[in-house]
Amino acid sequence: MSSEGNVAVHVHRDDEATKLGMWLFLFTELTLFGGLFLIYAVYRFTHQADFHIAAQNMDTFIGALNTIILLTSSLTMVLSITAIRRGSKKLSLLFQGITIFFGFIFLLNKYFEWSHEIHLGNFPGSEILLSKSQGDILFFGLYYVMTGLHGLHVIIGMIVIAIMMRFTLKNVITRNNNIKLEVAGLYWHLIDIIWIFLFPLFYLIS
Amino acid sequence: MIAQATNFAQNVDNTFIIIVGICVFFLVLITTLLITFAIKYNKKRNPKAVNIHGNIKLEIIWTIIPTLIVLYIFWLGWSDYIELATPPKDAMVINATASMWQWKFTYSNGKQADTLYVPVNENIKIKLNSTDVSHSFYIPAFRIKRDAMPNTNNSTWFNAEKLGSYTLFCAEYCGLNHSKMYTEVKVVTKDKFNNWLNSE
Amino acid sequence: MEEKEKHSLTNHSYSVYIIVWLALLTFTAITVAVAGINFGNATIAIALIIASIKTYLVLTIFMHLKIENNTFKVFIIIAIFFLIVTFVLLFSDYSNI
Amino acid sequence: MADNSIAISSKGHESYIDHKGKHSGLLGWIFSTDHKRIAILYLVAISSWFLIAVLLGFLIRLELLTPGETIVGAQTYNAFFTLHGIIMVFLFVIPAIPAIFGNFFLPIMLGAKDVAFPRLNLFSWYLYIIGGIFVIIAIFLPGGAPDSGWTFYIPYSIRTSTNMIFTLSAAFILGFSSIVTGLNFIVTIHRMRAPGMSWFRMPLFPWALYATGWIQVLVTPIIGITLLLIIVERVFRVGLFDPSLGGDPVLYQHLFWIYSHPAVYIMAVPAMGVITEIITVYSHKTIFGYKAIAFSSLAIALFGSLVWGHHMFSAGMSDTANFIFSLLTFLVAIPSAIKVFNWTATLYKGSIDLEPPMLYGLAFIFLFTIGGLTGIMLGTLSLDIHLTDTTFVVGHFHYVIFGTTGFAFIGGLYHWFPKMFGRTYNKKLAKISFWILLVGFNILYFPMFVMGWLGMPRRSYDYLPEYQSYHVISTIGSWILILALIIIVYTFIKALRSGERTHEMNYCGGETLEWKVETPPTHENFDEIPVITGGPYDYKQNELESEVE
Repeated sequence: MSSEGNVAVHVHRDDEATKLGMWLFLFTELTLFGGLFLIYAVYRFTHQADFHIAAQNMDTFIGALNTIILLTSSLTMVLSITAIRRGSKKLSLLFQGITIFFGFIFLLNKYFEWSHEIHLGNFPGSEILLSKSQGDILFFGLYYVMTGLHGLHVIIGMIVIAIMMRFTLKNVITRNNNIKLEVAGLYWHLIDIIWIFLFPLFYLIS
Repeated sequence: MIAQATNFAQNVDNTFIIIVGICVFFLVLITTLLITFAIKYNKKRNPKAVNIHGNIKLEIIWTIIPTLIVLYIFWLGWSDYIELATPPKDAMVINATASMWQWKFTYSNGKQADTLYVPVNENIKIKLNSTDVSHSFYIPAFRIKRDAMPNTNNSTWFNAEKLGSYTLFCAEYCGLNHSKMYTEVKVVTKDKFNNWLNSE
Repeated sequence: MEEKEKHSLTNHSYSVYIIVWLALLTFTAITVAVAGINFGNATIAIALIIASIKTYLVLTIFMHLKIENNTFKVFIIIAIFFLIVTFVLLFSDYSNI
Repeated sequence: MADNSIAISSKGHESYIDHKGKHSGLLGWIFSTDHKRIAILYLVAISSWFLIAVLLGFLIRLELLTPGETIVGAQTYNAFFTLHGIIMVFLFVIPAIPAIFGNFFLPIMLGAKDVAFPRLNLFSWYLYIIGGIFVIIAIFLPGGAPDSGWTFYIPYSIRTSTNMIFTLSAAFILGFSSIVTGLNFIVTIHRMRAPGMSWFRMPLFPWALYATGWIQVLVTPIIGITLLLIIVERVFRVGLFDPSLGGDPVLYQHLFWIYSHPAVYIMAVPAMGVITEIITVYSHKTIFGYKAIAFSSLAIALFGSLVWGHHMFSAGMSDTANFIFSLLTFLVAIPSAIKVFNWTATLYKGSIDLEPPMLYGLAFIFLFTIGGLTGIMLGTLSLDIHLTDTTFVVGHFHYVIFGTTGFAFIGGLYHWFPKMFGRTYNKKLAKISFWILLVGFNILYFPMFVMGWLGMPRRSYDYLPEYQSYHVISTIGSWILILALIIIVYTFIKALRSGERTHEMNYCGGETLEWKVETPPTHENFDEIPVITGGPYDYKQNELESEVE
């Protein structure tokens, strides 16, 4: 590692440093969600039966659909990087656009899902929820917080990719200088990874 | 000096004395070395420093010795603690309920009191509960402390060996009158206790 | 071997990513299918193992970890190790051994 | 570093203070991405908060002079100690050394022109300022200043009607600022070391910052999410921790301490780094056991992240957890002990110059030893049951935090002040104030150990008369300490305004790279990036002279 450290001094642009910085940032996201997963794990352990019952409210189909949507968006994200590296700016832009579109569809699904639950009265502070068991209250508390925070990240990711599209258009991101798109991609994939864990924990335990 | 009203308190104090002894030894050692070196190798007396990069043997010694000492201390603490953590089966149970900012003790026959009356030389188990925020049941003379929280089942136990009256604090900050949330433990003879328990 | 892979990835073939994507979809299908079968306590473990495999694929291929140098790999190991140890220590309080 | 032939600086260049950038005047500072200017920005902001928190501490002690009401009521007192804790922890101790000395000297010590992400660096200062503004809002908003204690324990922090949301947001934002600094330093250390500077040719202060950076990056988000959840819980009544909704208050404590215990090492490890530099420079000899000190920083960071449970021995954890956390706690004592022994051994056969920074260095070792040894008592399960939540703990962490970070901060400031500002300070005044500070410090905090052993609960507005004599001694100590701090502040302000100008590059005989750049450093530190050919503490002249002998 030490020998590589020296390159930085001479090259003005240090892609390696940018990537390291991004990865460290991803770790902060990882432990941010990690805290929530810790809470989830403990409550699931102490309220097993309640969690099973509460999870029956979740629609596995929508969950699985959203998983597929996010996985596919991850694919288009990485393809956009490949495209720009191959030199086809238009294709890269197309893939970035599709990624944002999938993000949007994901959120739309999420919106319908949330409204459905809220319609059923399973929302924080509602009398219906408060009359249920403690495990139910905790399950839905975690459900809203975790998917909500995740959704927030999807929105941020979409904004980031939109900025990347602009950069691509303006030739800030080019065939030989695409580190910005690359780290934006890392962020998008992390969102995907978090969903990969959220999906079984909320939809598949009933 | 603080009262030792239980057998457990004596164990804790013995451990404390041993650890204080070890700590004072190291503190005196380090301080003496610091002062001696600062004087002996002062710039005026010793204008030329000698580079010493390290000494593996010394490094190993001062890694291993502290390791052994701290493991010993750990064991002292653990063996006392495990005694405190396992209340005897035959212990008499008293429920202690904490709320902002007072203690309430409920006995098996339903009698309630603000002051904790306990018979001498008897195993007492205190079941802790709170109606609002976190509190902590703390009797310095018994060297015991346990948090009282809503929605949790904490308990502690003791066997008071000396008659008398001791302070019982709330040790966990609980708001405006936290500092006023103290009462007394009255250790009385068995007869007196029974009279009190069955009075009214 | 690794040099070759690096070459193929930096040479920007689309096919590797599409294959991985298909694999990810397959694992999703498996995890949904398996969830219907009752394995008792093992259900959650199976789901988490599948999720971990999917994560591994995303990390190594989509996030290009496979062709990064060791610093990145050490970094990830540190972060994941930290998270796992935290889980274990926290559960020392909740599982009554 | 040993290679002095490299022309690192050429006289006559304008310093970073006089450097003309895009903006001039104040804007040239608050929009500057120069790591040194950012360090000065932090210095101003952090010192101001420090003085505010000191004032609060002074008022707390004054209130405790007599039982019952002395100067303020209980609610005000509770707000005082809450704010004292929040400001000291989040706005002073955690950022102090990394953000000021780390920012200023890390790139220079590595032979770099700046940190890896200069704009991010400035951004983190703005986050710090915004966090500070949130604290101010929380104090003055109508709901009343926060009174939950800096630990925000559930359920009290959900029930209290005071301005918790702003307070929690402040801590959240400040945590983010700390993460950004840590992230920046890790990447800087990986990528920006000068040619030839292998990991083991890196000075020990960067080593300490590296270990700290990892703790900051990995654990800070956990407190971030935890505090965010309290906000969510307060605003939306989401059931997460609140026992009335089925939550587990002990789980909150776990999550809180998963961050807040390692936070102690975010505070202490950089301070140890500063002290290591001071000890070797003023002994004029190489550090004893370079690798042992470097690795012990990493070991402290590692073990320190695994011992949070020792704050909760009386909270009702399982016996298994108590066993594990107590055992791990003792393991942290080992690398700490190694450091103390190595520092002491460095003094041996040195040529010790008792300049003000060195006095702080020696006092640091003494105070840290007391703090560490009382920490051993608190790690001992049976003793902790008795001592936790008493003033013993208060005494312990003031020895550990004020005695290390506080002393390293003041000592480091004396050490590097002429380098940073190109002005000298009054050494006599610095020495006098040091001794007053040391005496005041011990009179202030030592009685807390005795009181704590006798059962005096902490965070108590009122107390039983039997504890009064100790409180009186402690309060008198606080007056002495305040006197020393006033002299110290006066010394620095006087030095800034009318201290003698100096351009001496190496006024204390140090060997690391900051002593090979101009005083004060130029805008980009180095005209030409140095090539490193030896260890950081080679002190060649010692070896040459001993050969002549």
